Amino acid sequence: MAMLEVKDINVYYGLIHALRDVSFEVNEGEVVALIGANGAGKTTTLHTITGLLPSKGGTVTFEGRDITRKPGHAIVRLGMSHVPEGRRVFAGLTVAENLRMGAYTRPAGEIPESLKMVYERFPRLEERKNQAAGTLSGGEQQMLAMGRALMSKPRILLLDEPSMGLSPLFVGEIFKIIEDVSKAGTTVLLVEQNAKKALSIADRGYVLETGRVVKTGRASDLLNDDSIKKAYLGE
Amino acid sequence: MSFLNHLISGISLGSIYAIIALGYTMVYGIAKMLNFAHGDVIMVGGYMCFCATTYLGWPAWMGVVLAIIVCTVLGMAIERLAYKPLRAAPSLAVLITAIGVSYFLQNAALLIWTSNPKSFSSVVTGDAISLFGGQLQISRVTLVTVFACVVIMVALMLFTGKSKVGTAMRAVSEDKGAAQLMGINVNTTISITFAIGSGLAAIAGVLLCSAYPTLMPTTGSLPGIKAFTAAVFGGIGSIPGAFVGGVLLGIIEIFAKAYISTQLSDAIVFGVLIVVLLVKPDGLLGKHVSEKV
Amino acid sequence: MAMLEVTSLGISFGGLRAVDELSMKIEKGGLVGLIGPNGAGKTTVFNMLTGVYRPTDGGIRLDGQNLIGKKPHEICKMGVARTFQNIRLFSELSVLDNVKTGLHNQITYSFAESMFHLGSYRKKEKQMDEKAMELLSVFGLESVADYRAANLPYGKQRKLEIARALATEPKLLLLDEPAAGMNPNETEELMETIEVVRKRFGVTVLLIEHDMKLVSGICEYLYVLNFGRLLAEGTPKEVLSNPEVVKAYLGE
Amino acid sequence: STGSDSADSSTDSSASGAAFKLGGTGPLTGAAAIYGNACKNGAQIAVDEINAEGGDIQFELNYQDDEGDAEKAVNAYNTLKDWGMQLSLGSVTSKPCEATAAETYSDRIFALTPSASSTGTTEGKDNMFQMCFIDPAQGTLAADKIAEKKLGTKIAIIWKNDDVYSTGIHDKFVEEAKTKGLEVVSDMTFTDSSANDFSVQLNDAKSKGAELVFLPIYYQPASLILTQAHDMGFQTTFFGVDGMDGILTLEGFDTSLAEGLMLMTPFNANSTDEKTASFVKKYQEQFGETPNQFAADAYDCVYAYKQALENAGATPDMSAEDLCDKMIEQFTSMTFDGLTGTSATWSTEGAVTKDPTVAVIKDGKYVNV
Amino acid sequence: MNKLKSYAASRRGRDTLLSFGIVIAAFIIVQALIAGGMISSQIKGLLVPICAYVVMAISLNMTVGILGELSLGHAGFMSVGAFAGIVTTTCLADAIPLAPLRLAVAMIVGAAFAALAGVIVGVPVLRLKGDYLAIVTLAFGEIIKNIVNVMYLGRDADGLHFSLVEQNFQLGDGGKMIINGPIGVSGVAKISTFTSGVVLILVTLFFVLNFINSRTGRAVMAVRDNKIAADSIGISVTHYKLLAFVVSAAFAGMAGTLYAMNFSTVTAAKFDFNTSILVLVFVVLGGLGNIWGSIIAAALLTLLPELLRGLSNYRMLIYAILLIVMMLFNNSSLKKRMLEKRGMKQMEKLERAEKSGKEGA
Ligand SMILES: Nc1ncnc2c1ncn2[C@@H]1O[C@H](COP(=O)(O)OP(=O)(O)OP(=O)(O)O)[C@@H](O)[C@H]1O
Ligand SMILES: Nc1ncnc2c1ncn2[C@@H]1O[C@H](COP(=O)(O)OP(=O)(O)OP(=O)(O)O)[C@@H](O)[C@H]1O
Ligand SMILES: [Mg+2]
Ligand SMILES: [Mg+2]
Repeated sequence: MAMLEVKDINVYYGLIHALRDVSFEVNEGEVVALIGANGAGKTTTLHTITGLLPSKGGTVTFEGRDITRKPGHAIVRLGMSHVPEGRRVFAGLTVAENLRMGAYTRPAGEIPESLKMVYERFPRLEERKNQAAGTLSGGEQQMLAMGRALMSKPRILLLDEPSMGLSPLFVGEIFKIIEDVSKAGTTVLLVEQNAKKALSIADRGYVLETGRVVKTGRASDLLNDDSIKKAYLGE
Repeated sequence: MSFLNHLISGISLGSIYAIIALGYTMVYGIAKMLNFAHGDVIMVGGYMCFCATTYLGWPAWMGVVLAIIVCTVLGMAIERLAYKPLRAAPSLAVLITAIGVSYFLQNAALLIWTSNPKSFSSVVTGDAISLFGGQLQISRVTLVTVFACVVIMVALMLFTGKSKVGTAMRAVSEDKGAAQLMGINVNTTISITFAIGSGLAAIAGVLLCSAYPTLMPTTGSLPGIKAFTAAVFGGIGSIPGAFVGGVLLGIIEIFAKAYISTQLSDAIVFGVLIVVLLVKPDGLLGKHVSEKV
Repeated sequence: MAMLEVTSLGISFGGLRAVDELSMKIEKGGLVGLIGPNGAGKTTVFNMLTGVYRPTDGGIRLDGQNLIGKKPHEICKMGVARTFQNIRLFSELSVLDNVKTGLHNQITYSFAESMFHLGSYRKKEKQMDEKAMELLSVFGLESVADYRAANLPYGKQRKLEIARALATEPKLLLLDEPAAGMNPNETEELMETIEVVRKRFGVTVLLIEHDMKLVSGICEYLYVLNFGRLLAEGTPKEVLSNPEVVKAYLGE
Repeated sequence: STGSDSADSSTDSSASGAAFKLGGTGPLTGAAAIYGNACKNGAQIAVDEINAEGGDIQFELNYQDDEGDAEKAVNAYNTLKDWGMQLSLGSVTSKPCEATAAETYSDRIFALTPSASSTGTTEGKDNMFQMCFIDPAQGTLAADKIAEKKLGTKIAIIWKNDDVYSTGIHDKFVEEAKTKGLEVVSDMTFTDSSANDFSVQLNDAKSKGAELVFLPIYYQPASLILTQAHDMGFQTTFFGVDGMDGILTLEGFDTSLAEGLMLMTPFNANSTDEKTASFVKKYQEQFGETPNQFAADAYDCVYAYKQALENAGATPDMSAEDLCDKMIEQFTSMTFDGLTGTSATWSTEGAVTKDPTVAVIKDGKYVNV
Repeated sequence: MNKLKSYAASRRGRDTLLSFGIVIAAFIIVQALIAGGMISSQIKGLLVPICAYVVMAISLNMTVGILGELSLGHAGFMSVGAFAGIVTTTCLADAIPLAPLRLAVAMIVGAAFAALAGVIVGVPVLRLKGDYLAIVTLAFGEIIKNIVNVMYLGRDADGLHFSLVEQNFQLGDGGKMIINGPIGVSGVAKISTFTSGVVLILVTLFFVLNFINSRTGRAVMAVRDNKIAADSIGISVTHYKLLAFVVSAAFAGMAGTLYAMNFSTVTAAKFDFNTSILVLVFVVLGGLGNIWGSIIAAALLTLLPELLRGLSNYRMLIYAILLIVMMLFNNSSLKKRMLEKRGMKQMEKLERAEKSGKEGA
């Protein structure tokens, strides 16, 4: 059985029907990419999974448990971590405090080790550990958001455009980190505009169009799919 | 000597403002709402202690404990029933609801305890301390209040700064959605905030009524507004700011009356407040959060 | 004479030297890129150009006029408009009204006319509507003109911000990561749009971007910042093959 | 408690329809609720007594909440008008009463207020009468008594400068004090928003060597002043006005603090006078507390109405306007004995003349001076 | 494209029409009821205060809803308008015997003084943000109250006499104290009428709606939504903040004049924090930025405690509970769902209209 199973979810913003019967699944250990144009509903999907938005009908199952109506914090405690769109770092807290917040659900004893791990991956964060997160540059904040999510040692990681605003050097870096994390056993659901890169590290992919899943398949197949090439890969 | 006398009066009055302001600032700092019902929770605390000591004949400390328990429960109940459903609403909606709660508490108190004022017997007994052969008098309530203020202030600072729940509170105040993504139970955190704030209100109520011993259904509202002013003066959301703001406001009020004019003292106090805020737009100890562009 | 002249510009935040000794020149009609690693100080440069931050030292001149010490709205009136890295729309206003607000100093009528809806009110409002719709159509946003701006998806919000900035009829347009959050196709489209805009409205463009396809595709000249200092400058070809730039910024 | 019966309890008389409709407004909620409820309760007792007697004169009483606010008072008054009020008890506090007095004047409904004491209440209105002394009268009287009894020549005053009542008495007192050779050494105020701490005022009085502190204020802030004066060891004579009445019944108040306090009150709940004793007893039974001067004034108002109506031979079927003329005639000519003073008469301006008494508190009781 | 635009425009137009329509319809109905003798004195007495509060609510909505700044001292401007208006009418009693005209002049004077107060407060204070601004407006309201409380103003043959703190002038024969310190104002000639109140509402509506639907209004709303962005497109944040604040103060001043001229007596204490809060309640309950919501909320909430009189001692308690319940309902999912349903229908209608339009073409 799949680790995360999304079935027929429907989400409305007032009158706007943003997701229509969206279904997909993520198996343990996989990297699954969710791609689609602006406004396709990718962010909405992630928000619905982690309980920030309610779904009308449909179910979300995580490791066999129905989490559709569970409050967000309880879902996170099950081992899910979400790097939200727009980073959402705690602007008034320092970098180090932000990272500690990431490990909120974990025993205090394990925090120093995780901190070390994050600082190793993002040396810039260590340099700035006492700076208020709100004054970081856009890219630095993106690193912080990623680092914060890693602090919780999630079993599944939901990433909403993690490469946005990062320098080319760092985009490569981030995708390496995602691969590392995945190799270390974390399942990843990845939303990316950089579909080429995303599909190149993913096992499978889903394509969203105006709130519907329109295509799915192995990542390598999608990479070679003509219509996808045309629509999302810019070739 | 009269200067010192006034200073001491100012500190007595100010420490009362400060202790109320601490509760205000605590709730504001975390829940980002101006809880205008805070003053009325104070009033309830005063009545609880009064009933316990006068009607039930309990010793003062038990009265204080009862007040704290009742107010804590009351604060959490108010939060649960009146504020929680508005979590997603604009903050002004919560402000108005808080005003509704304030009206409610005042009028409920009026029905329960009638409009007749009660004279509160101080929970702090003992004669004032006199210095300089009786020329300077410091009442024990003042000493207890200042002491309580400092203890509470330090405890709150340690709690919000260092403890896990405390940091969670700060995260919640910054971004509820993101806090939830960290696994923080936002509702519980806010409940705890209200519990602490209301418990503080009970202590403030007992001390307020000990220092100025009359108790009416409207007892809490004006000190509440003054304390709110004090909290802003010191930098709202800042815990040491509430303390400093409260004490300074008390001193300014007394000095305005003593050295300028009792008739214009309200205008002077608020005038000073405005001038200070113009010079320091984030209050005396408020953190300047410049928005990164 | 260059249109924008920046001379040894610098700023510090506490102990942090965010930008140091930066000099740049941009000719009229140019399309110039500002690139560099995260935290290099690019956005900070924009903030100084638009008066949001006051530089600690150095000078900025636009067509010979000094910009230092001017307020952001004054600088805008002098012909500099910008977009923001973290989008800043008027979230409660409709998409159309966002652009009309951008026309604030372009099509004007007096306060009295506002209050009485007399005089040229109707005519001017109509002009504004037309102008705004025209700008929206450049970005393919005319179908969402009536939406609340906050309800647009990320990519459309970015476009709307550019449309709003253009409405102020700038001489110099500053774009902070315009392609962030867009997929390659949309980026392609954006590149075309920028070109169109440049021709049609005759603006000079300075943009920050991490998308190398966009940068090398449309920029005529590049400045590279690293730790607040100028690391390199030149045509995209030169710069992007500069080993130092590769090491600090591009990788591989 | 006072809350036991409803605010607009329209006490049905035995012979329903044959009763005079008597209405009044007062603060039944809010900060001034003590005064409103006292008046309402006092009037209620009088109405119940009169109705129980079963004489020709029967009343139906209706008290409406005005929250101590002029605007709300007019609303409350209009409610009473819709109800068919024939005779009015005005309002309890001064500013609201000034507002309703303007209405009763133009509607030609006679009004007798138990406690609204400002001059503005009656000024220019021929059908507005007061049961209490007007403020300036109290100011004059206080200065006269202090001089006459030689209570001290250096006077300090603490008054409330956002209150009509307090200001009215204060202004006249200062004027009169000059002519009586009293020296006001300290003249200080407070307002609603600074009604907790009186250390500055007391320190000033103390340092200027005041022999007497005049308190033209109500008893609730006065109790705080007495407590604080005690705490700072300031021993002097305090002299209050009729608003001071009630201080001894303040629940939980250490009455020893009020020892030696002098006040001008027309009403003494400790009085052994039979009428007073019976009133106090009834009040305590019904409302669980000792009545103050407000309650007594309201009680008197109802009896004064009874007397006037009897004298005039008025019947409940008369219109308010007819009653108004009759009442003006009666009140300007009759003499009334009540709980708050004997042989009370009224001037054509509506002000009452009755014996003021100065009492001093000894062993927790009023003793006439 | 044109359709969308016309849709937006027509919606805006409809809101405007709706606001005017409500007021005029209410006026006609009430007048008819009065003519038919079907309205109680209680309601009749409430008409002018309701009008004053409606204007207050509309004007505060400009500050809170349109400008987006929390003001807790709006009653201070009402106070300035009230006392300025009283002084004006008293002085002009002989010069302008026609009451409505005198009232109109008084309102203009009241508005001018309130606007002046708005400038005095606004210039330094509007630099502050959020809750700091709120506390300063609260402070300002208290200062005005305190100052009016110690203000003495009288008039005799020599003209106006004025002093603060102590009355240091003696009036000549036939002189009259207009503002007498804490005693306030007594014996005001009541010249406000329901009709004048409704006219004031209509005037206010006209200007405020015009303001919102103009370049100036858009600039103010832009400042509200994002100051930094507004600044970046050439809108002077302080200028537009101040403008909106002063306009709002001016209308509060007019409301103050209307209010004061309806009672024979006025004191400064009336215009305290509680009154400011009361008006804020109207605004928030009616919906921020929603003008006709303000109108309805102000009217309803002024009526409500009066209609609850039958509950006697429980009146204010019930009022408090109703207030809370209304706020909760206003933001509840229940209401949202109701609105959605309605919106859905409108949307469908629009779609259908569009479709048939296309087919027709
Ligand atoms: N708060 C909101 N209110 C109303 N509509 C919204 C809201 N947020 C998103 N939408 C709408 O829902 C749809 C899906 O948006 P979503 O943000 O999920 O897209 P996305 O795929 O993440 O796009 P992007 O790549 O631009 O981030 C869009 O049409 C958008 O306009
Ligand atoms: N207001 C501020 N206070 C303190 N530090 C600041 C402030 N603004 C910027 N900084 C720091 O200055 C440096 C430059 O920031 P800037 O935003 O200009 O970077 P950037 O080049 O735009 O990076 P990115 O590509 O990630 O957006 C960063 O390290 C940032 O932390
Ligand atoms: Mg998205
Ligand atoms: Mg940047």
